[in-house]
Amino acid sequence: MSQHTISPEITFAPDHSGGTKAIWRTFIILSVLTVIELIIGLAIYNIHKGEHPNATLVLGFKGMVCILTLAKAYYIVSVFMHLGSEVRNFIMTIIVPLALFIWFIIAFLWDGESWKNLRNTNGGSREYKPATEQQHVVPAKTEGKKD
Amino acid sequence: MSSVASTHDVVSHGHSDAHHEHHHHETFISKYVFSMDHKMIAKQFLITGIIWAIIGGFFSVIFRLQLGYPESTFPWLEDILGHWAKGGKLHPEFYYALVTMHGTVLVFFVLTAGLSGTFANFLIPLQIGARDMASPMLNMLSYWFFFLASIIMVSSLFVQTGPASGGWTIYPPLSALGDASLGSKIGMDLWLVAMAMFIVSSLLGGLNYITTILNMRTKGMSMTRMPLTIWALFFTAVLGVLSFPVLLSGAILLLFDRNLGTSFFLSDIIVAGKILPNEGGSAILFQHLFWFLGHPEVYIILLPAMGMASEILSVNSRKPIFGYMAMVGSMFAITILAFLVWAHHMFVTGLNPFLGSVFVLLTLLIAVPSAIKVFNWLTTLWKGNIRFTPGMLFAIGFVSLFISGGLTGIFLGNSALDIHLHDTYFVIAHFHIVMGVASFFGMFAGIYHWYPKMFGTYLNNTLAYIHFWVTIIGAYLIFWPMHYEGLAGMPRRYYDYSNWESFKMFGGLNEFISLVAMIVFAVQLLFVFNFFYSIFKGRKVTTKNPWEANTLEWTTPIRPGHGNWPGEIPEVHRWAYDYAKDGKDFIPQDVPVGDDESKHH
Amino acid sequence: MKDFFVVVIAVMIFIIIFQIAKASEYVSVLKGEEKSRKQNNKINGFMLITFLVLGLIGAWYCNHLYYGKTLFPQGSASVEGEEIDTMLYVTITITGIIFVITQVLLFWFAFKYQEKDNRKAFYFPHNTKLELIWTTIPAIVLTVLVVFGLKHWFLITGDAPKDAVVVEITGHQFSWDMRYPGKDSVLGKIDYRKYNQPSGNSLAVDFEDPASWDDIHVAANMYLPVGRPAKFVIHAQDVIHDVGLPHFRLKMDAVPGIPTTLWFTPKYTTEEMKVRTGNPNFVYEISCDQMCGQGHYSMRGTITVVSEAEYKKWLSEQKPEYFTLFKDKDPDANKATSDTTKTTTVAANMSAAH
Amino acid sequence: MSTTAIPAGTKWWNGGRSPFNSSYGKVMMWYFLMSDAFTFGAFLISYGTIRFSVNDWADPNHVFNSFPFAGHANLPLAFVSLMTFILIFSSVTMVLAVHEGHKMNRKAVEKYMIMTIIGGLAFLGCQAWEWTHLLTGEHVTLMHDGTLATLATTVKSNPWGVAVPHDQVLAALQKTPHDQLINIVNSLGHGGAAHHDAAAMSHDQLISTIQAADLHVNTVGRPAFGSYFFGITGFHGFHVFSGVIINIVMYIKTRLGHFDQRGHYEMIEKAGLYWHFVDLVWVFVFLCFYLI
Repeated sequence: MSQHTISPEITFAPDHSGGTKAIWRTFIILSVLTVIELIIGLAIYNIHKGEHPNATLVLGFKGMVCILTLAKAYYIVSVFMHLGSEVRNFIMTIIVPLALFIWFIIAFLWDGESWKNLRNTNGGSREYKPATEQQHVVPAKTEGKKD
Repeated sequence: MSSVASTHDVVSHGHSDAHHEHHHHETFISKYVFSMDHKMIAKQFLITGIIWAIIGGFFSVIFRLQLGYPESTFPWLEDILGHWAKGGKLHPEFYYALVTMHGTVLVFFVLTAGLSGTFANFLIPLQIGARDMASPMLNMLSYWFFFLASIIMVSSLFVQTGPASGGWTIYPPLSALGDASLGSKIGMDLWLVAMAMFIVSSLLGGLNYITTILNMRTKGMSMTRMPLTIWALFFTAVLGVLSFPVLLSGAILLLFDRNLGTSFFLSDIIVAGKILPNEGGSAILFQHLFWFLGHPEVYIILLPAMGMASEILSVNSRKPIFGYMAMVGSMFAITILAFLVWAHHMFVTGLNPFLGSVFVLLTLLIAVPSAIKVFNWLTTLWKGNIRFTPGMLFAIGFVSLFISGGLTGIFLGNSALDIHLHDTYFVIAHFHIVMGVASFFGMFAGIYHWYPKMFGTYLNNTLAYIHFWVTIIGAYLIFWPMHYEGLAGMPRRYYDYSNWESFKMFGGLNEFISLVAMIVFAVQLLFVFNFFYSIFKGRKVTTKNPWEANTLEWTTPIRPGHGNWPGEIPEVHRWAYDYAKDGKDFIPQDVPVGDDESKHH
Repeated sequence: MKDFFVVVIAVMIFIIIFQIAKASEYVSVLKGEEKSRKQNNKINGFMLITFLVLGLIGAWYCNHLYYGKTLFPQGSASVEGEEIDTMLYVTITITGIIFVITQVLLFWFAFKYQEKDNRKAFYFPHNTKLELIWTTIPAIVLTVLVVFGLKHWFLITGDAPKDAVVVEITGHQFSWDMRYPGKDSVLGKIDYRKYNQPSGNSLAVDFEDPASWDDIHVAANMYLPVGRPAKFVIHAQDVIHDVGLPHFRLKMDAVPGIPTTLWFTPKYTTEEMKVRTGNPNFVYEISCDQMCGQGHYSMRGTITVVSEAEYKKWLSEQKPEYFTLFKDKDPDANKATSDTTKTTTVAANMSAAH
Repeated sequence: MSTTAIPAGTKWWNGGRSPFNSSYGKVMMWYFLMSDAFTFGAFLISYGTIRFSVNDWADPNHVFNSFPFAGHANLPLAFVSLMTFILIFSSVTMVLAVHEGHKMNRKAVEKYMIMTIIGGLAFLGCQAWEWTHLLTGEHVTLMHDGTLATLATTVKSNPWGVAVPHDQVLAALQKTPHDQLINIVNSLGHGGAAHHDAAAMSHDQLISTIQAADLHVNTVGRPAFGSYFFGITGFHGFHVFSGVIINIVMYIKTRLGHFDQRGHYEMIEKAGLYWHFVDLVWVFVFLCFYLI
């Protein structure tokens, strides 16, 4: 395996002996995850079509999609990008900075949510929902659009 | 021994063939212009940075004239500024353009590119024992993207409607609406494009610095043996690589809002009597994006100065730096925290109070590693045998300014106090001292210390001492009284205070500050003169290691060629701070550990 | 001509300094590097300690000159601001002590341990105990500051008391407009698409909202009663502005599309402040604290704090904007109805119009 | 996952070798992708923040429910799923190319690179169709002034607000000016002979034609929706495009035997990293715009 040492910085050749089996297996996993995501997506669509959309259920489904997406990301990074077979330290230098995203996301969305509250209450002075909000009715089954 | 050395010779230089080629046929272009030698690129960054510093400093002199003498006219201003200073009176629009460009130029072009661009390029390969950067090609591109950014930014000064004038933070909607301000017309587009180029430059540089430090260290140079300068530059590069992209996103979105009619940052706007169709965006979102970069940017500016000050303090105290691991650890903590605290710049934007309180906690946490660093520097001086070289003086000045400016950060990080002090002169005083002047002091310390290595000559000492003393006294005279203006609630970025009952009593003080600012600026010109004069006429360096320092750069020839070491790269056997150990004044890093040596590190 | 002389003199000073510097370099070469280094050391060591002493005196002198000009001798003009002043004093005291100690140590060490022939530097690479001490102490001090800070932060960013006077303040390039909710204490809706519809509707009030019919629009100067909490609802029309209230120790951005708020309780009337500050021209000023374009520096609003009675009187003299824009709806102009039935009549008129 | 035994006593951080056992180029590529992840992250987080800050947002199931050549069939998510599979599959061919590269198998590398390039181009084609569909497809919308008008999905306009009840649509029809009615009638389906002469129809005729069509109308949505959709998918598309260019260059270099001369196919590996990253970003774009 080491007949093609890439550069002298490398002391042993990384292992690439694994056949294409892992690749195809990952492909199948990714496909299955995507199909599940689609099913959930359609489920959300159908909930929205119902008379009284159940907000908690939708939220739960959306949470599931997020987790599935992270799983997909894990397989792409770990198998397709071979990060899984790198040296542990290297993996950590990639993963740890990505942890910054946690606070990045929380803080941004949190503030976004609070802008909504400010808008809806005119800075806490009164209920100030825009007209469109009051008429939040069920979307129609066929669309009012023609190409 | 020799076999080891020869393998790592190749190791530390993944492209050794390229380097040998370069030695043989170097033309003027390949040696001085499109050079791939990290030392030449460092000098290019430095000289471009110095030119920018003169420009940025000169801007401040002009707008300080307006602030100091709001009633007077200066006919010569019309000669240089044309319609922006009709009758010698600065136009408010151009006043704001100058303020904006002063900030942009000094923060990005001088203290980011000019500071870490110079010293990361110069010191990383030399101090870790590498022949060059990991990718000299990208390194060269990094400079030329910076150059391109400079050209675009300069060109924005000459457009009819003037350069960007919305403050260096370019908050939309002001910066997004051409109708809201003249500077938000074409000048703003040029600003954004220039910054995009600049971000590419800093990215190319940063990736190179990180990879070089990780992959190219010479044999024996473990991470914990690296000089603190390298650690600082490493963290700086990490900050840059992870935070600049977020500014890039913000800049791209802003460009779209300006030119394609999108609604990223715009909603519910009536400008110049027109109702804009944009809806759903948020102006504050840009501030989040901006400060996600903007806060790490503060440390991008400050960390290299910290690193160099640590190194220079240790060398000239003839003592090891106190608490090496604590220093590294606190820089690491600062790096992490820098990413978590951005919204403390936004306490008065209607930020969610609970979110704000988390930001207060995280922000004030930064004070702990900063305090550790200060105490460690003080202890490094304690019981030393101190030589006051110009570099050392600037390093001491850096510590003094860092203390002064850092302590006022405790006021501003505490949200309840920030409400009162936000956007007043208190803020100006705070960040000018802690990240403006202090970083400049770090930069000057670095220049004075490594100038002999860069050019093979010394700077003139007398001029250097004059430079130091006028600058530190001037800096305190300028910025110390500003705290009082801030405590009186005097807002920043005002063209004229004379119509305000609450602020007009500071007219005399403003005049005094302007006067000192001009003197300090003149003395910087003295330094610039010293810098260029000494390249050609300075006293020649006659010894390899003039400061008797331990680090590897002083083991190269006085004027190292491309490749740094003519023979093998020295192997490292110890950390960089064996000063005063076992009765020896200093023990360079490439000296093997003797049997009788006491154990430490 | 004067400028020219200034330049000539500056250049001459430059040349003289440069000649001196060059000469001194020759001298030092003649003297030998070692000797000149020692001489420089002595001079700079002395300079450093002098700088410390003069600097501390200078800091005191600066305080002497300018403390009187800050807002602290007159005290906070709002009840909530008093605590901010206390916090400031506490923070200044703590940081001041640290400042003096560290600066004195820095320059004293530098002076004391300057290079001497018989001195050997002390090999002292680290000391865990010492490092732990100066990690813990700042952490504790900061915790105390944070706790006080957050307590106050939650007070002023929290909900305003129920009896607060609500005033809407709208920033646009380059002035402020105020709107009072009128008798019903509810502000009419704002819809930016309604700007200048009907003509003169500069605040883009949605007059289809009945709550807007008694709203009072005043420009540039705001009246507030003393001793009663005041809550601002802050809007901006074009770019980000900032309602800066230095005397009340408050400020808040005005952001287009996102209403923000602040509240405080004025403690002194404008007349009382004239006496307290000894300035007969005293006025509470609203400064725009967020860069908003070329007229940023002139975006000035004022607040007149008066007694509750005066405030009521002033308010009753103001005419709702609705009546100035829809003249036909104005009962005063029509002389049709009495004050008490005004609102209902207006409502009837409106529904009839629809 | 690593199966190779790391030599005992390896002092990774002692200098003289890469602590990650990787060439500088690969390390640099990884860190570049990290920084690019922050660019995309910032975009997507901005999008999320804006969505959190408003009361209503376009429902992806309604916006993206068409398929080429499928007429007006309501097929939510179908087309975007196809795009997702194209990209995943091109990732597989890419990783196979890298795999063959390790074995120095030039012919196989060429084959898989071609397949990857085709996958990339197919994805770009799909995106072009989708954009065109949104930019040209006009929908009847209740405007802010209470009239009805036709709007396309662009960065400036958004016909995907909340649904309007039938009686409000009828009321709005009465307020709608004549020329807007003509536009609406013209937009009602293609062909229908009755609509050919909309311009000639009287006001009442127009209204009754529209009533007969039993329109389902939304209010005007937030322009920010289109801004983010086109902005982010455009930026992703730009990455795909540059990825295709890089892959083409790599293909040519493979064909010319550059990597055989160099003795390793690391460039293919680096291009592969970039390509997978593009796929990775799509996974998140897919999540943010189409699923939630």
